[in-house]
Amino acid sequence: MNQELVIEQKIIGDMIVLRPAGDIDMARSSAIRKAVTEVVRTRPAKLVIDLTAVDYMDSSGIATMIEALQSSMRNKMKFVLVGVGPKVRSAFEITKLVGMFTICDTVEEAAK
Amino acid sequence: MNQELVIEQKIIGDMIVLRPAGDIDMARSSAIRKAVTEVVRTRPAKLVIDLTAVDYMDSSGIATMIEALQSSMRNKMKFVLVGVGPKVRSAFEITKLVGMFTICDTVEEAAK
Amino acid sequence: MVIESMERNPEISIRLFSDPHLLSTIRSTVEGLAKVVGFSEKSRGLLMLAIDEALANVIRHGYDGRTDEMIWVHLWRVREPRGIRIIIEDLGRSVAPEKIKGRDLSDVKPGGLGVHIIKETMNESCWEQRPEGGMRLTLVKWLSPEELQNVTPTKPENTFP
Amino acid sequence: MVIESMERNPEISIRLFSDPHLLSTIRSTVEGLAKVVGFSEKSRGLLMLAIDEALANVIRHGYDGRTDEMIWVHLWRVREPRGIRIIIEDLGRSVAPEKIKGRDLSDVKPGGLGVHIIKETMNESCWEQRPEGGMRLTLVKWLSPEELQNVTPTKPENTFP
Ligand SMILES: Nc1ncnc2c1ncn2[C@@H]1O[C@H](COP(=O)(O)OP(=O)(O)O)[C@@H](O)[C@H]1O
Ligand SMILES: Nc1ncnc2c1ncn2[C@@H]1O[C@H](COP(=O)(O)OP(=O)(O)O)[C@@H](O)[C@H]1O
Repeated sequence: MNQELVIEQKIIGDMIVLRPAGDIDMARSSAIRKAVTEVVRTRPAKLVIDLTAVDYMDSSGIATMIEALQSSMRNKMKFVLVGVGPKVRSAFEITKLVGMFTICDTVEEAAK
Repeated sequence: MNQELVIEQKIIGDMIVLRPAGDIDMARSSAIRKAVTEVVRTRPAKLVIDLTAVDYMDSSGIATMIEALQSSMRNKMKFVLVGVGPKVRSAFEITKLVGMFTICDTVEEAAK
Repeated sequence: MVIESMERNPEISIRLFSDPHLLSTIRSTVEGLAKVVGFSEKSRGLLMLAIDEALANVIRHGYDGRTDEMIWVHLWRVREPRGIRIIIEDLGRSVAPEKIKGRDLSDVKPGGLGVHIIKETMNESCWEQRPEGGMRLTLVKWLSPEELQNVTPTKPENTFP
Repeated sequence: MVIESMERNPEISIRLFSDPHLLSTIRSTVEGLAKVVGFSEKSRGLLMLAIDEALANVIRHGYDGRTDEMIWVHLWRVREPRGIRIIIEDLGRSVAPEKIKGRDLSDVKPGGLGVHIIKETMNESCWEQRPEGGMRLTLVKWLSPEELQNVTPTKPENTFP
């Protein structure tokens, strides 16, 4: 009955890009959490989450990003956020977490 | 207590451009109606309403545009709409009125 | 069980004052729920227009423009066919439903467009006189076949191989 | 008279089911009203976040994730100082207000951010135990001096010479 989060996955060399589209909130963060877990299992060198199509993220989304960062570190993978719009950025800022993450403007930049 | 419609007015030669910013609905269409009446009183050769900053318009807004068109015709003025976005356009379309109006993409085009 | 009771109780019920300045807020609410259901941007714009016209009519005709009266808006996601149901209730002037009709559009003049917009936008629009006084308007809109196709499958994990 | 009574009765009252899928709709409602009041896009984003976190906490902690319980959200435009007031009420678990606190952010871990976001965003945030059971959260946010400056003057005709 509800439009769920659509998550595209792209493999570029040894990097995997996840591109969720829609708001990431309590009802939808489990979808991205599940996707991250699957990707980490395959141990790419780099995990990129492209948030270009995410207009809104709440603390459950931020928690998922922290989990993704931490499990990337445990698995010696690089973790990069891309396409962080103003609303999502201010959610990271208000939780004083913006400095924790590597943030790039584009996927191309993240690939470097 | 409410953010009212802001209407900018610009005089370009013998043309007057009104540029409302915000939603035009029951609470706010009287502001644009008043502005149109003032402009028609000065009888410019052309009245342009630039809707670029109008994201939404209801039937009271459309009624105002019809009034503006009709009083322009009575006063032998040209009347042009500019910057009609998708939401506003579909309001004109559903009332089968889109063909009534001269619609240009930009103010420059309307000036021709 | 839960689903059945949700079909009966509105999932979201709103009570608002008949103040035109509040209509933009209710439009946003309907837009928000329509997005969850899967309506396209274009359909959401038309839905906003329909609810706006319906509420404006309650204020204008039901309450003669008074801004301190009450309006109730009830919202449901609908499962089969997938869509949205909206009920608007007031305690204003009660008129015979057959008197509420859109005018002939070939006669170009300001006003008299609201009912036309509502009927054109919605799959169902039905005015009733409430026994308690005032009017009840029931509005239903379904996803178009195209919108249905673009809706995510029920199991989102399927999208992730 | 009208103004006084509007200060007491919520201008918009919403009753919703405790379904996480409905939270985006309530965010839209609050965004809509905040726009009418004159909040900037950035402030509106933070207000959406605050109301979202508050409602998510009611569902998660008050109702243990049950989706068929009731939540009430009451909204007011506030005149002096200009801003918005939101009251959220539930009938879920009632906890001592002093137990509701944000965690130390220097310890980076998932979770425990909601209360911090709410307190940081709002000028007032006050949790109470309701005598009828459940919790009441009162939230107030005022326009910043900058937002106040950008608000249209009370008489819009002044902008039109
Ligand atoms: N909620 C209502 N209560 C009473 N009468 C209504 C209501 N809605 C519509 N009407 C009647 O239907 C007519 C057509 O409405 P509408 O198409 O919106 O045009 P307008 O409001 O510009 O007259 C109105 O003039 C009014 O007589
Ligand atoms: N509405 C509520 N009812 C009961 N307890 C609450 C409520 N809101 C918050 N709390 C308590 O405050 C704590 C902090 O909440 P929060 O900062 O949102 O983090 P999280 O929800 O991730 O634990 C919660 O763990 C809970 O114990």
